Amino acid sequence: MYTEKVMDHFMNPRNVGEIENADGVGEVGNAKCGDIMKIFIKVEDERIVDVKFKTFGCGAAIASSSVATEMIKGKTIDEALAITNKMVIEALGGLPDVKIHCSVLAEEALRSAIEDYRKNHMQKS
Amino acid sequence: MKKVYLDHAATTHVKSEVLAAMLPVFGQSFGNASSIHAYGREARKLVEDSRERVAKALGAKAEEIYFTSGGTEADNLALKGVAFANQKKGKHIITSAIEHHAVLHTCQWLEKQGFEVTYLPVDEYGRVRVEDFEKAIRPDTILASIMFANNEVGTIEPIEALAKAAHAHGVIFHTDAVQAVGQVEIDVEKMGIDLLSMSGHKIYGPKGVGVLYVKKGIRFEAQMLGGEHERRHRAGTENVPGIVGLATALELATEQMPQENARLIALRDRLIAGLSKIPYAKLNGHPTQRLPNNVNMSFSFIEGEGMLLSLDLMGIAASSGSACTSGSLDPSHVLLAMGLNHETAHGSLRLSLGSDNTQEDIDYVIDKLPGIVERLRQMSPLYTEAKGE
Amino acid sequence: MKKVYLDHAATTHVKSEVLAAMLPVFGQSFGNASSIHAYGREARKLVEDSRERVAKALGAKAEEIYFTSGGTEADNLALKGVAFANQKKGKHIITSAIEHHAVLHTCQWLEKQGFEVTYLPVDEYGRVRVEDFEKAIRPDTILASIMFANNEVGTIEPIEALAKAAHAHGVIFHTDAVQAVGQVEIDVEKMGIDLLSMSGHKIYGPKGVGVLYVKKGIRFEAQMLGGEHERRHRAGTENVPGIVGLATALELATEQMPQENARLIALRDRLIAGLSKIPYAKLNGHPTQRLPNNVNMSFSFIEGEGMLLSLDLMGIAASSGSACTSGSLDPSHVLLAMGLNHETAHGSLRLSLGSDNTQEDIDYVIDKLPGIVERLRQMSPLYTEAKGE
Ligand SMILES: Cc1ncc(COP(=O)(O)O)c(C=O)c1O
Ligand SMILES: Cc1ncc(COP(=O)(O)O)c(C=O)c1O
Ligand code: FES
Ligand code: FES
Repeated sequence: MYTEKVMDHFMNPRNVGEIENADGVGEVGNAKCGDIMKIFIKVEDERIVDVKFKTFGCGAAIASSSVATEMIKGKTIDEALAITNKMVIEALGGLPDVKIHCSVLAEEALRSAIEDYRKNHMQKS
Repeated sequence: MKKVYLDHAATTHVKSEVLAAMLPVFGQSFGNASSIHAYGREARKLVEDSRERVAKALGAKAEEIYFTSGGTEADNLALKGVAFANQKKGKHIITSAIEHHAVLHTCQWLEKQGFEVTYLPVDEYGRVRVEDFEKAIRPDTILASIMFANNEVGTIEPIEALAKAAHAHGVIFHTDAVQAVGQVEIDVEKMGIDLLSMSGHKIYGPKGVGVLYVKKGIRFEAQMLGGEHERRHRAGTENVPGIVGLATALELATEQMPQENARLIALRDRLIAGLSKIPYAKLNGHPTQRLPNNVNMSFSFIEGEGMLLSLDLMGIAASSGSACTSGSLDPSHVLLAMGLNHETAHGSLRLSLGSDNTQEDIDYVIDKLPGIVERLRQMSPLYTEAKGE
Repeated sequence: MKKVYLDHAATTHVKSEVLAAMLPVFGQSFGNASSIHAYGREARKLVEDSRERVAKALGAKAEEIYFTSGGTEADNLALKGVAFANQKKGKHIITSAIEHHAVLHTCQWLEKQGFEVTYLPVDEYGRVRVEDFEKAIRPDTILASIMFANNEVGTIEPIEALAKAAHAHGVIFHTDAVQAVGQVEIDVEKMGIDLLSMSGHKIYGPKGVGVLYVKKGIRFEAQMLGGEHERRHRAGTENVPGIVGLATALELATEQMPQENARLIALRDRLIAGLSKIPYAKLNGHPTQRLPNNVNMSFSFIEGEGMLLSLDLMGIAASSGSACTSGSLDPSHVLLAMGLNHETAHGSLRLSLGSDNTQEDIDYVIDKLPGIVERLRQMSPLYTEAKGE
């Protein structure tokens, strides 16, 4: 059902956890639907220097969060915004059709974290 | 790697005795039971002997047994067959909110055909209340269908009392006993059951064969149309090896039930006790009125699939929600009907035991699951919140 | 006693290669294909590989193959499924007078549901005339169902021409190919077939499993309701061993078809020639457009059952009329539609050859049948009259 990459990210997820005093926090989904994804980012000079996630969801959701955090770590905000769910799926070596929305969730959580960062950043500057 | 199959409610392997009975029917006694030559008569005899064996195990008469392609077809035939044959008397049907989709989706389809269906709620243990059932009966109620035991949480319904209430008002009573047969003693006559569905592959028999019992005198319309098989109530060349396999499996199960149930209940309760030590764990379903082989527990803050995948990597086969929908992500309609909230319903795990499980298997699961739950909780934002961090 | 099975159109034995492919699926790879654990994934792979093998043999795509419980269910699903899904476009259906009861009885049922059905006549050889077919098409015709080859007389219908005519008027074309598959080269795409039914047990595969091919884009409503199996078009736990068996049998049949057909045609024609020497004998069905394995002959003045019983006593298994109704005494609807009078129709005998038959078998029948016919004729008042005694 899942590719080896999905299983690897599910069993050995990268960047699990939370960031205290994160510059941006994104949360999408809801427990009713069985999925909540939370992404924390630390930003320096418009570059994402650290990222962590917590996810309540299926295997694909956990793997998507993991791979997405891996993909944006070290990237600039603009580069991170260019990441789509298709790229997440690609990085996982594919997802079953019924699991496409889990990768969408990862894209949305990412954007939501960046939006949150921008909002905080604007206020600060 | 150790392999522990704990998904017997989804399907079982075919026992070697059953396969041995089926084998000669593939290559040698392969005739069409409708043919009048020697090959045909041999096949006919196999079918009719099997019918008698099934009847005997259920407390029915041979002419009350109809072979189908499985539990799903038995349910479809029971509901559509009785509804259409009796619609002149009324168009109201009663069922429960926790039925298998084979019953629920058929009921929803019947609603589109102009029938009215009442879906009874259940209590926190998944039991239909007899009072609710009685209150739901109307003058135009023709049929009630309440499952014998639930496939997800293993709760056994008060079938005798429900059947009695139905009969007091002239309502025909069907029960989906796909999960109960082989684990609960059933005597359709004594219990007042008018129609009963069962399936081969849940009792160590083959897939692709099932039975609908219909009490003599109850009218129902054939749904599969064609030849005059099964006394004109189910067309299609008889699946002779499948039928022989089902009969053999049912006989075996009936024979072994007393000892096997005691063994399973001991294992089941050991498993429940062991897993209950995990924090925020909850047993779903009735503590005692439950199938000997069913364990269903919720572990808050995490989602079922993650548990399944992790268990699978350790060689343990389990299920979350019903087998038929474990590929989908809706939370179980059964757990929601029992009043669980969405999160808890999402974190449910079903472990269903069977003939091949040992105490060692159980202890292996008790050993492995706590770590899995903890690891997934560490990733879960809900857990962080709950702990007030 | 010598045993000669000549009823392969009724059912076939399961070939040893087929059984060998099925065996491990009963006891070891027994998972439920809907489960996500290793056992489930293994079962799923078996089902999907089988689907591809079936698709390949029929010239279809894997996602166009739906597994059912047999030919009867495939026919029911095709007709009811397409009729209900397309009834907004019209409610007229075309079929032929010589279809199998799985098609005919379903059509009669659809008539009760408000559909209109035209039953096309056939010529003396049992062929539907393309002109008749075209003339029957109306603006509200949504579906046509014409069998690929007839089960009683073996006549092969002009399927490509009929499908073409149907498509010229936007009519969906279904064919019951239960008898043709494995004996006639079929490419659904090239032939323009929209839906096709087949069955496992007619091609040395298992009973209780069949296939409905449905061209992508054709809408049809599920008839078996329940879980989300077969892309929501056919509920019920997949019969994995049966599905693997059907795929293996179909592959084998396709592979062996060129040589096996040549062999069967030689035996068939030898049998026809030998039996034609009996006085008042008549071949039913088309002389050349017929299945390689089908011999159907009428012997005037006598009734079929007497022949069957006499043959049976000599170890020869044959059939009179269609397999499904050989237990009944109505004269064959197929022979009547071909213009045979009642007496002649009653005196028909079907001998259907298969992989296990040898020239010796054929010669045995050619040797025995004349005496049987003569003995029965001596008892028949019709024979006395005919001879003008
Ligand atoms: C309670 C119940 N009813 C019906 C069914 C359907 O039976 P089958 O899989 O034989 O179609 C199942 C199992 O899937 C079941 O557990
Ligand atoms: C032409 C034809 N259609 C349909 C069927 C029904 O198939 P099954 O026996 O698999 O239900 C048969 C055989 O009985 C047949 O010969
Ligand atoms: S988390 Fe919603 S399906 Fe993957
Ligand atoms: S002769 Fe016996 S059935 Fe008519």
